[in-house]
Amino acid sequence: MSFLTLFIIIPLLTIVGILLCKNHLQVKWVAVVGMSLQLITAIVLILVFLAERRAGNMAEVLFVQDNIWYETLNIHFYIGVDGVSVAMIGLTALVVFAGIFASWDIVDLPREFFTSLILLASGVFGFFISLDLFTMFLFYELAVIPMYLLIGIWGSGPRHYSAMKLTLMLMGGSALILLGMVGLYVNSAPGGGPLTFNLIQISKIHISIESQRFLFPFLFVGFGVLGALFPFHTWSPDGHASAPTAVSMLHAGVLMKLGGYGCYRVAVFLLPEAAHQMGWIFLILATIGVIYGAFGALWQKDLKYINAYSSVSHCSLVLFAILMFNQTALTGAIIQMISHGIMTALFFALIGMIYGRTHTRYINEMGGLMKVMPFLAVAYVIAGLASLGLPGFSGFVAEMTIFVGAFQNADVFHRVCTIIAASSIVVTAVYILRVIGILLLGKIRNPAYELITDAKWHDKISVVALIFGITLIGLAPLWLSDMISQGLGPIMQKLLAAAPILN
Amino acid sequence: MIDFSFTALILLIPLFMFVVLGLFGNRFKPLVSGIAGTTGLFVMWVLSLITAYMYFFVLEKAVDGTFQKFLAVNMRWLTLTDKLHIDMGVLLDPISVMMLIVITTVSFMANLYSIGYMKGEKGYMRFFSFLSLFSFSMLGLVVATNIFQMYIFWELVGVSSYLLIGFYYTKDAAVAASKKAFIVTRFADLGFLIGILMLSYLTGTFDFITLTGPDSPAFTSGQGVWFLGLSTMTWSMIFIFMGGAGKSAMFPLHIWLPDAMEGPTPVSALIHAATMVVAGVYLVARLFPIYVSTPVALDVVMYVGAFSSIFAAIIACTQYDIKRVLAYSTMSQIGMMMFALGISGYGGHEGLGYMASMFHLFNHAFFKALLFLGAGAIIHSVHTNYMNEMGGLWKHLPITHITFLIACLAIAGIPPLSGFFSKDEILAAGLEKSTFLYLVMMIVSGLTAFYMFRLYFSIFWGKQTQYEHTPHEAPKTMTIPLLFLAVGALLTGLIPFSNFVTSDRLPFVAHLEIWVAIPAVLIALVGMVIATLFYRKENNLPEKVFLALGGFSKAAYHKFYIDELYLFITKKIIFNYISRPIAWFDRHIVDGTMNGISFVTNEISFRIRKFQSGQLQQYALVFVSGALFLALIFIYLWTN
Amino acid sequence: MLIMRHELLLITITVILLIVEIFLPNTQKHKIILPAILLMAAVTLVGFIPGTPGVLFGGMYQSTALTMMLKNILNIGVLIIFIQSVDWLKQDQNKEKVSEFFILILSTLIGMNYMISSGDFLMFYLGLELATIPIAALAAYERYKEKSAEAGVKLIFTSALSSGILLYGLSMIYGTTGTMYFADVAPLITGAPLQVLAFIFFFTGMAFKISLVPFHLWTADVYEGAPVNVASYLSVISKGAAVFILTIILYTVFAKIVVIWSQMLYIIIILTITVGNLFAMRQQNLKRFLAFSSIAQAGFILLGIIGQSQLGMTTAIYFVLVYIFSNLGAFGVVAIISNRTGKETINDYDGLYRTNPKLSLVMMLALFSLAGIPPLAGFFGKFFLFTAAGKQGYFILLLIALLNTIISLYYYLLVIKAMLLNSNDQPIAKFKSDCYTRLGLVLCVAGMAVIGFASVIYENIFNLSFGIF
Amino acid sequence: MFEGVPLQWFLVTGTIMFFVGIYGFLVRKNLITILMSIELILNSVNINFVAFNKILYPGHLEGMFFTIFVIAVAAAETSVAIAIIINIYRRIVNIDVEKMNEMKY
Repeated sequence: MSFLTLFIIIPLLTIVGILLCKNHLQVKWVAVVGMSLQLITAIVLILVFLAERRAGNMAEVLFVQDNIWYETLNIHFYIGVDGVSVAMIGLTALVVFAGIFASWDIVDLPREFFTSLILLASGVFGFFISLDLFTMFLFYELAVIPMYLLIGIWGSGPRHYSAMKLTLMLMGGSALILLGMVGLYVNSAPGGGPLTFNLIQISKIHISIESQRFLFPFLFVGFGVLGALFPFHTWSPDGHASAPTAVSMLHAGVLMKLGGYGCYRVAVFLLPEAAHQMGWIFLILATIGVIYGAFGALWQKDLKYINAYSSVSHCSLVLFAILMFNQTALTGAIIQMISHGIMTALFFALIGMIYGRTHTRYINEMGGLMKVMPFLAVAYVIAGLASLGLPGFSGFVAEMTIFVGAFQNADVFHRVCTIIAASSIVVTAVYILRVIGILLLGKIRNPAYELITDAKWHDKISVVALIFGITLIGLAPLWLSDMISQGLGPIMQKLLAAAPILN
Repeated sequence: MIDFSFTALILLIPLFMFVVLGLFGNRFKPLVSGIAGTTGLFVMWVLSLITAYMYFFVLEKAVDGTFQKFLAVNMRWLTLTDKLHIDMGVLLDPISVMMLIVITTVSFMANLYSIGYMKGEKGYMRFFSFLSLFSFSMLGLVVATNIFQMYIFWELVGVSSYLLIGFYYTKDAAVAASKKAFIVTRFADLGFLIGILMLSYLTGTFDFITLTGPDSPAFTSGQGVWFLGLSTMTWSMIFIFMGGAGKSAMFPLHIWLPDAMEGPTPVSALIHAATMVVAGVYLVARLFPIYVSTPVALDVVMYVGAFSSIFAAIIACTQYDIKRVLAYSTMSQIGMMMFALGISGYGGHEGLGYMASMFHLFNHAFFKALLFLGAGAIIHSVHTNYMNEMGGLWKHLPITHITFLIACLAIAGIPPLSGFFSKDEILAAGLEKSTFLYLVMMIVSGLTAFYMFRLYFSIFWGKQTQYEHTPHEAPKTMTIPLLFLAVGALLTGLIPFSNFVTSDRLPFVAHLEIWVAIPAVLIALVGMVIATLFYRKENNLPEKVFLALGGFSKAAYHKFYIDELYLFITKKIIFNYISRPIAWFDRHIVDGTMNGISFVTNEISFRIRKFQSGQLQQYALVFVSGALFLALIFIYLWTN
Repeated sequence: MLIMRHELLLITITVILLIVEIFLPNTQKHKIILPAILLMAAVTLVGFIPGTPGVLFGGMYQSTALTMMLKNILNIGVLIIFIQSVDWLKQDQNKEKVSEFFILILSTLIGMNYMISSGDFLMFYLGLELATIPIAALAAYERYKEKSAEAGVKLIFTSALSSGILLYGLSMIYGTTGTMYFADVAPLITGAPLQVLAFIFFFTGMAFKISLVPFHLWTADVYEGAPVNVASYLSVISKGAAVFILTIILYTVFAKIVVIWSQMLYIIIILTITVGNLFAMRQQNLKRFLAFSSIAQAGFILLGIIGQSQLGMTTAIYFVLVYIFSNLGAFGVVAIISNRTGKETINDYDGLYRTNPKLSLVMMLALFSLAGIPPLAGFFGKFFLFTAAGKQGYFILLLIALLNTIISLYYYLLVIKAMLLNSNDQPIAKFKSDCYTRLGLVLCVAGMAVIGFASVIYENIFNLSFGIF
Repeated sequence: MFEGVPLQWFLVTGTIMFFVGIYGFLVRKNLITILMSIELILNSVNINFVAFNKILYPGHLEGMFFTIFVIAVAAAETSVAIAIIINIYRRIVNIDVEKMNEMKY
């Protein structure tokens, strides 16, 4: 019984607790307690993991627990973590923790809200710890579905439309994933013997190139939909714009990472040859996405749209890095996921708080907020600087690792893609500073805003927690990047083994 | 071997000040935070002076008589590949130590000055915490042990400049200027980044000592022709120079510098005159051996430098905002430094240009900071930036007047003030390279003298302006820095610079080139005389000349319309013809496709509803025909 | 005699109910409800006692562990339906024909049981008819409603036609093989054109029961016209039974022409799923809605059958089990609401959550389970079906089916949207449902929640089922 | 008495009856006549069974039995159908099949 199961048990217990609650306040506090426990567990996990590694335990995955579930189908409840998933778990715990505080002001059906929020979180945790494709997929869908209710009930704007669109597109993605997973299962025992969903076992065997070529697009696109792969990203702007604060946070911060993680952990890891052969198609798409998202953000007026498009840009950068197939770039991809996760969560939290005070999200209706809400404004500036990749914040570490890694591919094609992608940092700077300039600086346009109050205590908690995360990674990235790049050992072996087969 | 690890403190003190003032600054009284920041910087200053002393005089030289180049502090920060890793540390060699002195001195002075200058401003402690942040980043930049650490602090410098320019964040002009400064330099930094990527890929290292060492991989690898007939290494060096040009406001990336004057004057003095803007020069100097190995790149540096120098000098003659005049003169002076680097060779007397450039950088820091602080004092007392609204201030502001005059003489290159010596070296080096560029530089120094004294006369003499409340001399905290820097401007020229800072760290004797010096001084004097005629007394000569030059002077007055060009490119092209179409495409094509799919599905489901007509017999018909249809297919399929 | 245990027990309680019915005065008819349910529960329980497999009537009737399990599954479903229909039966207009409901349902159930354990086409045919004709009467149960009568007509006539065609097919099978016993027919199936024709005619008969496209057109109308509980009975029990027997016959009797029927199923699956979904998208009346959704689900079930392997059969049966619980959950909610308020369209459900949170929660779970959303049983069912089909290499088919799941998710979400998202100025008033309904719904939810995680159920089914190879 | 009559004749007759029945089912409007055409279909089936049994497999009587059962079942079916038809006739004094389209789409 590995203590990883806590990551599923704690949320479920929290949900039970919430359902037993009498009034709104209790609900909130139960949620807070549960998620704080979750955060603590995550931190403990990171520390224990690092200790294990330092103690020289170089097993591919640690804290393994393997219970047989469906014997004849050979489906197991098989969980374990490597450096990458540990990092992602840490991210999730942090963002969920902040999200609870950010959604403190929910008045309509708070019980249902927090239940679905934590259900979503448990799905994400389960996804990251599971090493069996079946449970992985189960948790994946479990994480996606509550989105519909969260956006549909507590959202704003054209929330029904956005919720439906988001859910259907993501489910379309998961349909492709399911096809790919069944395909993997069917091909999982070329030498006879029982078929298996076990990710580690499948990674050990060699799947025939033909079936790889058939399955790779399904898996990559399937996860890519959630990873905002151009042109399947179009759910993201509407979804984010309509979602309530905490949901945008979790969604952009954590859920979109499921896509990138899946692309890396399932598509590329299990189908390396196909990845090598077909990677270039998706690399082009990802590169387009990076630039496209940035320019898209440049034109928007609505804060959430701006951030949604910048998320598209950053997440495409993740896919871009994954498709570079070398250790540095992959490490960068994972760091970028974490960094963007925290950063964009911070953004959405702040946007939510600002919206809650000014009741508009159109930047040119606001202005000079620095005067009236210094705390939020400064936090927003920090988030902005982090997002345009300023040293000292996580974004810089991630982007530089990605670019240096990507540049190690000697051929012109990858070089050009890298340079194009790198040029996005300028555009990012432009739109971030544009927003900061219009929104926070200058004079207060609307006299009504003179009376706005600054952040409340719960706002401050969530903001500070996230800023701490950004700066921690930004100032001392070494432990993180080492942890991650250790975790990337196996996939690198497969990719390197795959390369000569093709050349 | 002395342990220099205490140099780390030079970085950590301002960082500490930044954090403390930034987080808890608003708990203190404003004055307290100002004094705290200044004391911090004072300690830092003293430390760097000690460092310089120990480095140049106590530390024994290397076996070949060169100043040692070594890592005082170094620690792993991030591992990228097995070869490439980013370290944080302190690299000590002549130029970094020289820069330490420059930066700490100027920023200490600027801080001291600000205590008086910023009195009563809103966000006093914010200002001081930003100043500390800037000092931290700038120092980190100069002591960088590897090119990536340099890049990191490069960005930090950029952002602290952004924060300080936009200090008056309620002034739209300030906000716009800060944004412009950041974005333009950011664009340049993209070039820097690409250059770093290429360089690091070619050489497999970031480390300066390896890169610039005698057997650097940069000399051998990447020499093959890559693009436009230039080798990869050349291109990477050109890209890196792009970054330097951005920070140092070289043409055509200079447009942010004049606007940056929207910031508080001490900031302009510290960042946009003395320290940050010379980062580009420092970068080229830092990588000088590689530049020497790629002559084309070095020529680019030379021509860009020369052109920017004269370009800025011309504009400076036509501006009325005193800070803008100073800004353009800064640009012009930095152009000279770049030019000096560009013409320089490596080693011994070949490296005269290098030495001259560093020497000029050193001197320039003092007198330009002095000029800006003086201008600050003037603005502080008359509350205007425009020289045509001033005049006859000499009796109101005696100290400012004297120090300002000294600075003007120094920058004009009048012996025995500092500017004379370094400019002389530059011109001497230029003469060895090519006569044409030498002449250009002569014109520049003439123009320099002209516009500086135009400034001087129209501020302190010229017409007798009536001020609503009589201007008064600045407080002590402001005049002391002025005096100190004036002394600096008087004396620094006498330092035998070639004994300390040379391209190969090997001291050599550079003696005054008398045949270069005399014409230089003469042309400077000519410039001064003309300025005197024009502006000593109020008269209409300037207008005459201005009109006589017609279109040219008009263009110069409008800074040759570079800003307008940029505005056109960004606002018109990028926003309207790239960003907007993309946004449209996303909404209507990509999104439209998704909605279209759902629409089509709905439509189909609506069309086929008549199969469910509710007619029993129609159901039966479908039923039977379905059966027969299957029968047909499969019997057919089966039989063949 | 224990071999025929299930049937005999059912017959006994049917007879008991008949006798009791005779002696009950018209005003007292509703007193029969509780005993009927208890008897059914007892039968269901007894059914789980492991019995001895064996054959009767010279092989016309065969009982194996598999058939017993299938019958148990059906029993459970019927029991739940009984419990759910109490609220409806207690209404005035049904007062004096309460017992007919039980008797007719039970007789159809008997028919299905015989059909499942038939070893011979004659027995199969008898079971089929016995399972069909009373339902027509049930569909027309609410005499006072015109729709109900129309439903009865449509059902009885279409079923008559289909059984006629089926019989024609059987006659040709007889003609080509000279016997009606499954065991004897199987080896003699050679795939001669006449046999293919015969098979297709036979298949249409079954397709009618399972309501596969294009033999499905009666479904929606009958479901809409018939009382909700009868509709739910049609949609789960009779469909389930038909699936079971179809699977068995395909795997045993027609194993030799697997090539043909797998190709045929291929076409029919695509048709069924797509058409079912496309029609369901636009439905306003929830009964029609569920009718079309159940058509689509039937298409998914065939994915298991086309798997041809032990896995395939298992997944098909397993999915039917899951489907019974999910669909009954949905129908249960529709039933109670239409009984109490007479409202049956999706728009009426706007804002239901605000007034009746528990009911709409059950509805939501049921729909999610039908849509195959974890952690509900439906997810497992669908996933395994896909695995079975994928194992056989039908990836294109799988892709089409998967894309259809998106459409299905869309229309299930439409209902959920109505209940949870939409606001409504006069929503369905808050009402308190009786304990029977609650029990029924709780059973359904428990089933949906448990079946997925309790892998033992699946393993049992797997051990009992068989494949062609 | 049917000695020498070849099987084909019976089958042809049966087939014709079958399709006549189908045709009737599809085109006649009166529910009763539709019921009659169903009877035609079933009887064609009976003919097939009997003919097969008599000519091809005279050994044992499966076909015969089947026929008997079919007849019986048909009777039951018809009775239920007629009951429903009467029920409808009570309400709308009409048994035209085309009136039965209240529920559609």
